[in-house]
Amino acid sequence: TAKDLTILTSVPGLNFPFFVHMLKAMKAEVTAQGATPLEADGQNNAPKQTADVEAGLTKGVDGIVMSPIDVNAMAPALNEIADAGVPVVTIDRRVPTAKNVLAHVGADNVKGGEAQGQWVLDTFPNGATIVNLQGQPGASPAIDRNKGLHNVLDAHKDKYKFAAEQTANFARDQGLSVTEALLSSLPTQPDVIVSANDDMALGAFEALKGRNLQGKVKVIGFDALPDALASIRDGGMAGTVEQFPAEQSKTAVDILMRYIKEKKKPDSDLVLLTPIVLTKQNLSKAERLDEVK
Amino acid sequence: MTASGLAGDTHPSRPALLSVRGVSKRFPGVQALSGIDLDLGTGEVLALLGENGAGKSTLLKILSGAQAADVGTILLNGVPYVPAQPHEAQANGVVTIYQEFTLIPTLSVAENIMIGREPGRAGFVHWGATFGVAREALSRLGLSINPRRLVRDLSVADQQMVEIARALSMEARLIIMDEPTAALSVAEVERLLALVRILKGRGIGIIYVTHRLDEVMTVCDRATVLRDGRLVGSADIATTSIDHLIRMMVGRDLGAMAPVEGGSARPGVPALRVSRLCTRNTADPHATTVTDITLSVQPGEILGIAGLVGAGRTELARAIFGADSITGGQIFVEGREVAIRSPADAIALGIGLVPEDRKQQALFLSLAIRNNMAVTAMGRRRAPFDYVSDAWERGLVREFQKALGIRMASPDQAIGNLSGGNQQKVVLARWLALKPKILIVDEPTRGIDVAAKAEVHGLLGRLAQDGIAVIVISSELPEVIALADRIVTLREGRLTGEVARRKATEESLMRLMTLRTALEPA
Amino acid sequence: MTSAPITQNPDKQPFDAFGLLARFAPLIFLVILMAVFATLQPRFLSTINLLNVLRQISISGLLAIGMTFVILTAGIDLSVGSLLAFCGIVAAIVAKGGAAGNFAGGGHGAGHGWGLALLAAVAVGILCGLLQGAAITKAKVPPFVVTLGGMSAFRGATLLLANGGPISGFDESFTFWGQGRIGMIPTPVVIFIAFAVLAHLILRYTRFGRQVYAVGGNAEAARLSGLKVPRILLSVYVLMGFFSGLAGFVLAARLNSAEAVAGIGYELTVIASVVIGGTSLFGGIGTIFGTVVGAILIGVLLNGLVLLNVSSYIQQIVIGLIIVLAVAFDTYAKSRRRRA
Amino acid sequence: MTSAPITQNPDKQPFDAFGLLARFAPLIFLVILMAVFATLQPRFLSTINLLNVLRQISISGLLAIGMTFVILTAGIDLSVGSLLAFCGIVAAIVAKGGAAGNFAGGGHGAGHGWGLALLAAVAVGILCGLLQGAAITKAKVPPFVVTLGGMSAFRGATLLLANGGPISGFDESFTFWGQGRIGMIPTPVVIFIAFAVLAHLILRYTRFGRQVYAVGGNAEAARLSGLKVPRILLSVYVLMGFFSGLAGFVLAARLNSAEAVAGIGYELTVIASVVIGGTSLFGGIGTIFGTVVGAILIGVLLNGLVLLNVSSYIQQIVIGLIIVLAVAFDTYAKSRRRRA
Ligand SMILES: Nc1ncnc2c1ncn2[C@@H]1O[C@H](COP(=O)(O)OP(=O)(O)OP(=O)(O)O)[C@@H](O)[C@H]1O
Ligand SMILES: Nc1ncnc2c1ncn2[C@@H]1O[C@H](COP(=O)(O)OP(=O)(O)OP(=O)(O)O)[C@@H](O)[C@H]1O
Ligand SMILES: [Mg+2]
Ligand SMILES: [Mg+2]
Repeated sequence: TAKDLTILTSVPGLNFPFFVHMLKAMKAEVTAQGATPLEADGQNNAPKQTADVEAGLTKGVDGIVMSPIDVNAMAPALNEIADAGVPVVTIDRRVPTAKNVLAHVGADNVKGGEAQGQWVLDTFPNGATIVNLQGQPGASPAIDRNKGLHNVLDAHKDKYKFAAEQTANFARDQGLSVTEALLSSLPTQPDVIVSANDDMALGAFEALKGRNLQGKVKVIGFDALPDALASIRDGGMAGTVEQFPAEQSKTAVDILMRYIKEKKKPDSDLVLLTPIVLTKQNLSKAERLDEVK
Repeated sequence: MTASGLAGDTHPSRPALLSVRGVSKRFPGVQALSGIDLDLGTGEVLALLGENGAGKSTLLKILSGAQAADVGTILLNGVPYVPAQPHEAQANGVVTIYQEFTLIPTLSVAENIMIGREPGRAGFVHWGATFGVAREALSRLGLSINPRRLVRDLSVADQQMVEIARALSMEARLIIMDEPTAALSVAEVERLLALVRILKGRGIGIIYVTHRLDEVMTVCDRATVLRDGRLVGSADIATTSIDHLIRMMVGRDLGAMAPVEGGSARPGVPALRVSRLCTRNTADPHATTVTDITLSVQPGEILGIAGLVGAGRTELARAIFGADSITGGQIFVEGREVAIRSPADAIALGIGLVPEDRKQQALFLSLAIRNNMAVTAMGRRRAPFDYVSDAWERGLVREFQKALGIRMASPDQAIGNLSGGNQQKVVLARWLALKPKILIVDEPTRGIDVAAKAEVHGLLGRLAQDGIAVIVISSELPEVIALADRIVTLREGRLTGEVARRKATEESLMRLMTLRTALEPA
Repeated sequence: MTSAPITQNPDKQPFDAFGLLARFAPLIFLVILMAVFATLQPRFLSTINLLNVLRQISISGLLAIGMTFVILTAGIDLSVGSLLAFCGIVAAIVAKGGAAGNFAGGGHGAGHGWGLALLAAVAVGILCGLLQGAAITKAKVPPFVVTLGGMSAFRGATLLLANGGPISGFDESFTFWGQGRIGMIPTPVVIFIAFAVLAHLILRYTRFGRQVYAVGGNAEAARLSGLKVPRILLSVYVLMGFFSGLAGFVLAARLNSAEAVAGIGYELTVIASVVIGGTSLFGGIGTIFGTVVGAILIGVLLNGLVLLNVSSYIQQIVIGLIIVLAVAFDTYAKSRRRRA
Repeated sequence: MTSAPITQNPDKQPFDAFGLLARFAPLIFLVILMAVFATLQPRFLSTINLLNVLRQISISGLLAIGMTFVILTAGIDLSVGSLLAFCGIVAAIVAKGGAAGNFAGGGHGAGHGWGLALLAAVAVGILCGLLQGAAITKAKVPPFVVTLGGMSAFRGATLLLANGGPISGFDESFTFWGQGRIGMIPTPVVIFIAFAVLAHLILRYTRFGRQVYAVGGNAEAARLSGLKVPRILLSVYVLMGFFSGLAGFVLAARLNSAEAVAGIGYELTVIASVVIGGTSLFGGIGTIFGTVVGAILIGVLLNGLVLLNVSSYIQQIVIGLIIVLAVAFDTYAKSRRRRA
């Protein structure tokens, strides 16, 4: 009777292609398991995502898979879910204080940032000047990815210098314009541009192309979007960070459905996928390679 | 100057209330006032006279705290008086009726009357008392306006009466009235003047600005005349004449409202004919509507429309012009039935309308004089890419500046900086520039000085001689009588009579305007 | 006709169906919308869901009350979202005893009670409102520009203060103001309704309220009528600051967390509530009642479409269309009345 | 005194320093700001950087040109960001021959040239502008509400059309319009300047332009002067749609990618450019020249602060303050002139 089951699938905001992909994967898995997805877009706004959860509970959903906008701000909503006795699995960002979360499936953003930092160490063993394109100020992925990057590179402050750290608000057009401004103002060219998402990285790469610096300045992004994969394949961007969002989604839905149908708790309430840096060499590990034409 | 009193002397029997010394005010390009002295005693009514742009309103605004003088001193009851804002003037008992309305259109009549001093306790308004006091203030003026109505739904005349009611209901020592009667008709003017006499009896000082000199002769004690921002002189009313006042204002003799060498109706098809026209009031279902109006105007004829405030004259004009929709009847232009759905349609048929409410319905306050004047005529101009040049606009302004005596610094000046009368002339020019076949003017000389009024009258006469059909709506009966070849009267939206020019007297018109039974349409 | 014209017969007016329709058009539209949702999804009308909707709108609703005052004066305040975040962070810092004592579950040693936190949030809100009001009335910079600047500046200040991250984990006496209930009614709803009633009374029955309408109806006429226009304008922005502070506090309590990125994009939602409720952006016309209806309408829309499982892309299309439709209905009803 | 009063001496006016200051206040402020940046960071004044600034503002600048027309009529358009994204996606789909032929590097088999893509983008923009204009003029819904609805609805439609993801990888004849140069001037800058000049000529020297001012100055007086107010309003929103379409195309060309999430938040930047340039939100006052200066001011601010490597939190504070300061300077200069 999985037919009658409804699962709330909630993501922080569909204005980021990353979550579009994640939601698609959740819905596909829910449908594949014979249940009905109830999709919700948090529109980057914690009260809105809370409202979505409440609407889902009103509707009487049987389970919830959600990627919380903010781990702290979504705690009360998770408590409401707990009070209603509905099982929930979280993805991507973990809410440590929440009771009754069946499991968390994720690839930590801090870990992803650290992977970027490690890649810089490996690629430039003799040190490098770095431009850091940060995400939207105050947004938790922006904070975490930045933190990861600094965790690694701050240990080698003598060799690795941040020539500039500027936000481009996760947006491609701002990635482009901020990079343009930096390229014309920095006394020396940077060796590498580390970007907190692929959109900004792709924008930065267009700026490099405009000044014939492609290849001379390396660009690494985050999220492994198809556009970025294509760019890497064609010798554009140097790399990106893969967090396996579809894998996360599938696993999360799987855990939830197994619990609902068979009352079987997962072996572990924490499933962590290790984010990896994708480059031209290991591009085949990319989850969304098939979307690249 | 041959003024019968020295400028600035006060009637010996009256204690001094206000004393102005050496007040000057400059605007960019204009010295609006230079070195004005003025005195006013308690219980005195002082007429402040002058042509359009002479500086009357500017002086009054300085007294009311709306604008600051550049130099000069003012004493009120012997104490220096420098109001920085209107509320300070009011706190000193100086109350002003401004030339341009200062009502809040979105609030009720009662709130407008009581604004800032609503009865109540602890900041809470006592609504019952507010409406009561307001109704009382209105009825003292003999008005039956519902105090709950929104001001924006009132006719211009009613709005003016609300302004007056507000001022008269305040605790005042000095009341300043800037053209309070410009939008009123005979009956309201009478009531206002009666009230002025009562206030005077209570020892309140009044400064009274008007272009209607007969009013000056009936209520004022003294007149002070300004010209180009300077004091020309003063005169005791008891010992002066209208002609003398005019001479002081314009510096030459001027025949009082002489009949215009007008119009001779040309035979043949009427330029405009309306048959059984009906309208419904769009803003207020309870207000008068126009019912079953049939009339016609020949080319070259000036048709006057007389009526009391709220008789529906404005409604009729707006309906013909397509500004409001009609609910019945037909309109014929040069014998052809036409469908007029918008002012644009009317203009295309050669009809023009000078509306009565200058500020709301005619002026583009943010734009220059030349833009304001050219707004209709540019529709007729044919040029590649619809090119409109500044030079062409300025030329237009210069053409009418002379013809109408418009006083301004430059055609590029914002129209909001012109004096009220000069604004009205610009609006008139806008329509003259279009050379219409039928021109409807609603209160065409509202706020226009005597000299210019004569010019406007002459102009309308010449238009008629050129074969244009002119419809004149005016609350000043002498004006209608002087201008029109034929006069129709309205009451409560219905035609009540028709008089040929030579037979019309103010009395006969008044009788028709207040007539109870409507005439059957011809 | 020989009867006196109706104008002569003031006060008493006949029953006016179109007048009622015009007056309550937004409410009627809301009822219709709710009926549609209820038909398609019966759970929509459950008490718990309706209370949820009210709780969801209570934060932006508080802002909308303040915004009604602002817009009635023909002003606007784009900074509400940023100011809300700023005040929320301030409340959190006071409650936790410093930004350093960050993140969930931190020790409460140096922290203060919710009372002081609320006070601090509201005080900061009022101060910021005062600043913006002064720029508007003294430097005569248009409200749109001042509050656009404020929107950016307050957000920057918030991020600086919070050092980017959120501050979470308050004690229960604090979170009660966002998560608790009084009787069966959620606390934020109680706060929202109480302030809505109060604001209604102020606007309708006090001299200050009437002056707000007067200034919005025609500022120059109000000045010439002897009103102290700058003081009234200033008060309105101070009031908006107060509501931003209060809303920031309640939001922090509700989420048990104050975030530097809270309230982004709120300005449009809040202004939309006010405008859908029939308040004119050109000032002088509008009511708190309308604003409350407008806020509920937006809340109902968001909630109902999720309940109906409408895809989120289509949701955005539907929301856009219904907002326009609601106001078109209002306009139509009012024009019918004119014509009647 | 027998000398003719000054009023009788029209046209010719003495040299008026305060008049000039008032007229060019935003420009003067811009020059001061640039001088400050140039002192702190000499590279700021390099040709390449200045061209960068111009290129960065060219997209929002195109929107600001259209927005100037809209605001001059006392209207507003909040939907520009969404519409820009919509038109960009449309252009991309046409260029790539279908949304299915998604993503980078795809075969161009079924695609069309940039000409058809541009045509499609502009046509869609005009159509959407027409729709919004019709809702404003026929249904008499206020522009704020209509375009707020449009903002939501067009975004939903864009996401639906693009199915969430971006469409990238155009051929060079397409990207030329965003990335190329004509002489040494980047193509988007050439487009922006060309349309700014054209719009200036239209507003300043054609009947339509003057009618726009008249309608914004006093809509009722305009109607009574025989202007076809609804038609003029409609044209203005159609024009805005045209510019949204054009800007969407140029942005896609510039990024070599059309994204469904492009242009979020643009409405405020664009309106800010117009208002900083001295255009009144109440209509009737403003120029294209002012708008261009306003757009450049914002661009210079963003660029300069990045060059100075100011932390992003402080950047937001500085930007907010400078926007207010710029307009305060303008207001002050104008009031000086009045007093002179
Ligand atoms: N705000 C202003 N800016 C510039 N010039 C002004 C301003 N106000 C008035 N003026 C000018 O000052 C002069 C005097 O104007 P004022 O309004 O006092 O005339 P007035 O005597 O009241 O005329 P009217 O009889 O037409 O009302 C006029 O030339 C007018 O153009
Ligand atoms: N713009 C308007 N909106 C609403 N009601 C109006 C408007 N203009 C006039 N009225 C109402 O319509 C009725 C007819 O007024 P109208 O202005 O036509 O009379 P009138 O004869 O021109 O008198 P006057 O102009 O001197 O007031 C009045 O009761 C008035 O209150
Ligand atoms: Mg005057
Ligand atoms: Mg009239």
